[in-house]
Amino acid sequence: MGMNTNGNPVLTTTVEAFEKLINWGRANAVWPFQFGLACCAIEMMATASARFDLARFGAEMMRASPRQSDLMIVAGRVSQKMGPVLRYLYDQMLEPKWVIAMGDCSSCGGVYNNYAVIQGVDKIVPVDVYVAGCPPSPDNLLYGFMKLQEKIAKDHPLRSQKVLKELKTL
Amino acid sequence: MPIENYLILSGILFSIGALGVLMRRNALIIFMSIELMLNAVNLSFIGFARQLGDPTGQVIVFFVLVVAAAEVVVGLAIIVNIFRAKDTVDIDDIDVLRG
Amino acid sequence: MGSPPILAVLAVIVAKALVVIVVLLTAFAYMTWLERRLISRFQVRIGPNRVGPFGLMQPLADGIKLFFKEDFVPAGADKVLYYLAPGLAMVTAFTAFAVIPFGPPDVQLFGVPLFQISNPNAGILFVLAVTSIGIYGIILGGWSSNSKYSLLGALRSSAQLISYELGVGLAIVGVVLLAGTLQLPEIVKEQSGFFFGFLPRWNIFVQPLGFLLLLIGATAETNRPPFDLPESEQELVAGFHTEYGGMKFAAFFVAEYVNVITASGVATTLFLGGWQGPFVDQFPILGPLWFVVKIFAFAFFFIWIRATLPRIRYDQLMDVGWKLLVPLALLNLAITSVIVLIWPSLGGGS
Amino acid sequence: MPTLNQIIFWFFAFTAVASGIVMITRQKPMQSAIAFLVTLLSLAGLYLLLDAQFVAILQIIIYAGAILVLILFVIMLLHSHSGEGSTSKVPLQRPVAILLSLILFGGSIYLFASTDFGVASTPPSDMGTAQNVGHTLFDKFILPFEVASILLLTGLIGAVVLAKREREDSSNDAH
Repeated sequence: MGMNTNGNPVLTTTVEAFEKLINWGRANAVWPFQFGLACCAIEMMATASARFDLARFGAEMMRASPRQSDLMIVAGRVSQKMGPVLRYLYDQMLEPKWVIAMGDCSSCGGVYNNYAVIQGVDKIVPVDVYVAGCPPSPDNLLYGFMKLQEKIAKDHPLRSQKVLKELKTL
Repeated sequence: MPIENYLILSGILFSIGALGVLMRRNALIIFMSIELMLNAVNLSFIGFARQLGDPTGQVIVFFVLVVAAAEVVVGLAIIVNIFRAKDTVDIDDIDVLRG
Repeated sequence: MGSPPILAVLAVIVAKALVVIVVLLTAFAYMTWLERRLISRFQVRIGPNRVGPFGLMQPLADGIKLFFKEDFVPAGADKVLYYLAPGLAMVTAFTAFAVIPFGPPDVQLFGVPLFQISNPNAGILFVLAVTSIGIYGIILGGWSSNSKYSLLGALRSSAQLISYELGVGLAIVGVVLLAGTLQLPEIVKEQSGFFFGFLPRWNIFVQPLGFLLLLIGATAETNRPPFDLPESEQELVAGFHTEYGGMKFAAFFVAEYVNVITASGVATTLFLGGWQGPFVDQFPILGPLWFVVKIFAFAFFFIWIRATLPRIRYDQLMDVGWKLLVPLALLNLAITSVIVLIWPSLGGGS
Repeated sequence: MPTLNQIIFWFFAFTAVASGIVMITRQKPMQSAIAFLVTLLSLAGLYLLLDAQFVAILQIIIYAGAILVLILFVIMLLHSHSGEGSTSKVPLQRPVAILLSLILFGGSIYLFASTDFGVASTPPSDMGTAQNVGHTLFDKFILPFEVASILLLTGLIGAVVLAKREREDSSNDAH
C-alpha cells in the first residue's frame, strides 16, 4: 500500500490524520500470539494476570491462531529445532505484525551460548522490541510493550517507502 | 401465476433430480438428487393446494418431509457403513452383495 | 383515514431495519467491551481502560485494527465459499432478530408497528429456521479453509448445533402450548398481569424447567463457554475460524455476539415478559428500555458463566444434549400438555 | 409489465433450476450440497408465494437445517475420499441418462399441457398458517400422523443399529 500526496498540503494533512487514526487503532488493539517457549512464558502469563494486567492496554486477547494475532512475544530460548516452526508461524501472521524478543535468550542467546540454541531470534524474524532480563519481570515486559505502542504510533501505514524517503531528504 | 408454471418447474426439477441419479456415481450426490426429486413433488403438491384452496396438499408435504428425514438418517448410516467397509462411495465399485 | 401511502410504509420498514442493524452493531461492539471489562473484574484485574474513559473506545480501536489488516486467502482454499461463509454467518445472525418484538405493538406509524421489524405467522419458528441456516456459515468456513483444525471445529459445531437445536425447540414448544400461538407479540401479551397480585405473570414462573433448558441450549447454540468446543484453543487452535483474520474474522465475531443478543432476546420474550415492565402501559416508549435491561441481564449472565465454568469435554457435551436436555424437555412438554388439557384457562389455546 | 409476484416467481424458479443443474454437475460433493441449499431456499420462497408459509418455514428447518446438515456432516467425515472414480463401469451412461431424463421431462410436460386445471380458487385468508395446517393435520390425518411418528422411531432405531454394529467389530474409527 502506498499513497503519493505530491506535496499537496491539504492531502498531506488528511493522510496524516488518517494515519494517526489507524496507528491509534493498531497501537491500542495489539492481540498477542501465545508463544511461550521457556521460563519467560511464566512471566508473560504473570503480565496478563491480576497484578500487572496487560488487558489495560487492550492486549489481553491472546489468540491461539496466528491469523488473528498481531504481536508475537517470543518468550524463551529458541532451539534450532524450534527456529523453522517460529518462522513458519511468523509467516502465517497477517500484516501488520510485530515481534517482541522477551528475555536475554531470545534477544541474544543469553546463558545458552551453545550449538543447540539460536543466538537471538532476530536471526530468523525481524524484532521490534528487545526486553532484557533473565527472565524479565512483568513490569519490564509491560515497559517493552509500551515502547512497541510508541513505535506503532510513529508508523506511516498509508505512505509508500519511496515517499517516506523523499520526506526525509527534504 | 397459473399453476401450470409451477407444475412445469416441478417437472424440470424432477427431471434434473432423475438425471442426477442416473448420471452421477457418487452416492452422496445421488442421495441429494433423490431429495431434489422429493422436493419437486412437494412443489407440485403445494401448487395443487393453492389451486384447490385446500390445505391437504400442504399436510402431504409435511408427511413427505417426515419420510425424507427418516430416509436420510438410515441412508447416511448405510453410506457411512459402506464407506468404512470399502473405502469408497462410488456406487460403481459397490456391485457385490457382501461386505 | 385512508390507507397510508405504500412508499411511506416501505420507508418506515426500511428505517426500522436500518436502526435495528445499527443498534445491534453498537450493541455488539459494547458487548465485547463489557465482556472484557467484566471478565477482568471477575479475575481481579482492571480490564481495558487506556483508550477513552473506562476504555470505552476499545471496540473502535479493535475495529480499526481489524479493518486495516491484510486481506488473506489460504492456499488451496475454496475461494467463493471462504468469502461467503463469514457473510452468511453475519447475515443470518442479524436476520434472526427481525421477528423479536422490543416494544408494545400499539406504537405505530402509518399502521406499521414500530417496535418489531416483521411479525410473520410462524413467529418463533422463523428464529429457529434462520439460526439453522446460520450453521452453514460455520460449516462452510471450516470446510473451505483447507485446514484440519478448521474442519474439526466445523464438524464439532455442526454436531453440537444439531443436538442442541432439538432441546431448544422442545423447550420452546412448552411456552407455545401455554400461549396458544407462535407469534411473539402475542406470547408477550400473554405474560401481562400478575400472579397473586405481586408476582409478574412471566413464563419463567410457570415453566422454570423450560427456562433452564432454553438457557443451557442457547449457551450451546451460540458456542459460548462452557460449550465453546468448536473453537477451543487448547485443542483446535481457534476452531472453524482458525484461518480467518482481519475483517472476515471480525464478521464471525459479530455473528457470535449478535447471536448471543438474539438468544437473550428470545429468552426474554418467551420467559421474562419481553418488553413488559412498570409504567409501560402509560408510556409505551419505556418498552424498549425494559427490553434492553432484560437483555443486559442475560448478557451479564452469559459473561458470568464464561468466567466461572470450565469447558466441558466433548462426550460430556453430547451426554448433556441427548441424555439430559432432550428427555427433560420431553418431560416438560408432557407435563405442560397435561396441565393445559385439564386447566385450559392457563393455556391460551383455541 | 410483470407483477411483483411474477418477478419473484421467475427469480426463484431460475435460481432453483440453475442451482439444481449446478448440484448434479459439480465434482466436489460439498459444492453440490451448497447448490442444493440454494435450491431448497428458493423452493421455500416459492412456497411463500403459494400461501404456504408454515410449510416454507418447515422446509427450511427440516430440510436446510437438519437433513442437509447431516449430509454435509457425512461429507466432511469422509472428506477427501468422497469423490468418484475416474472411469465409469456402465458404457454410455451419460448419454443414456440425459436421454431418459429428457423423455421423462417431455412426458411430464405433455401431461401438464394436456390437462385442464380450471381456474384457481381464492384460498381462505388463513391458508397455510400454522393454525390452518395444524387443524387439517390433526382433524383429518391423525392416523397417518401416528404412523409417521412410528416411521421416525423406526428410522431412529435403524440408524442406531447400523452405527452400533460397526463399533463392536472395529473400534478404530469411533469418533
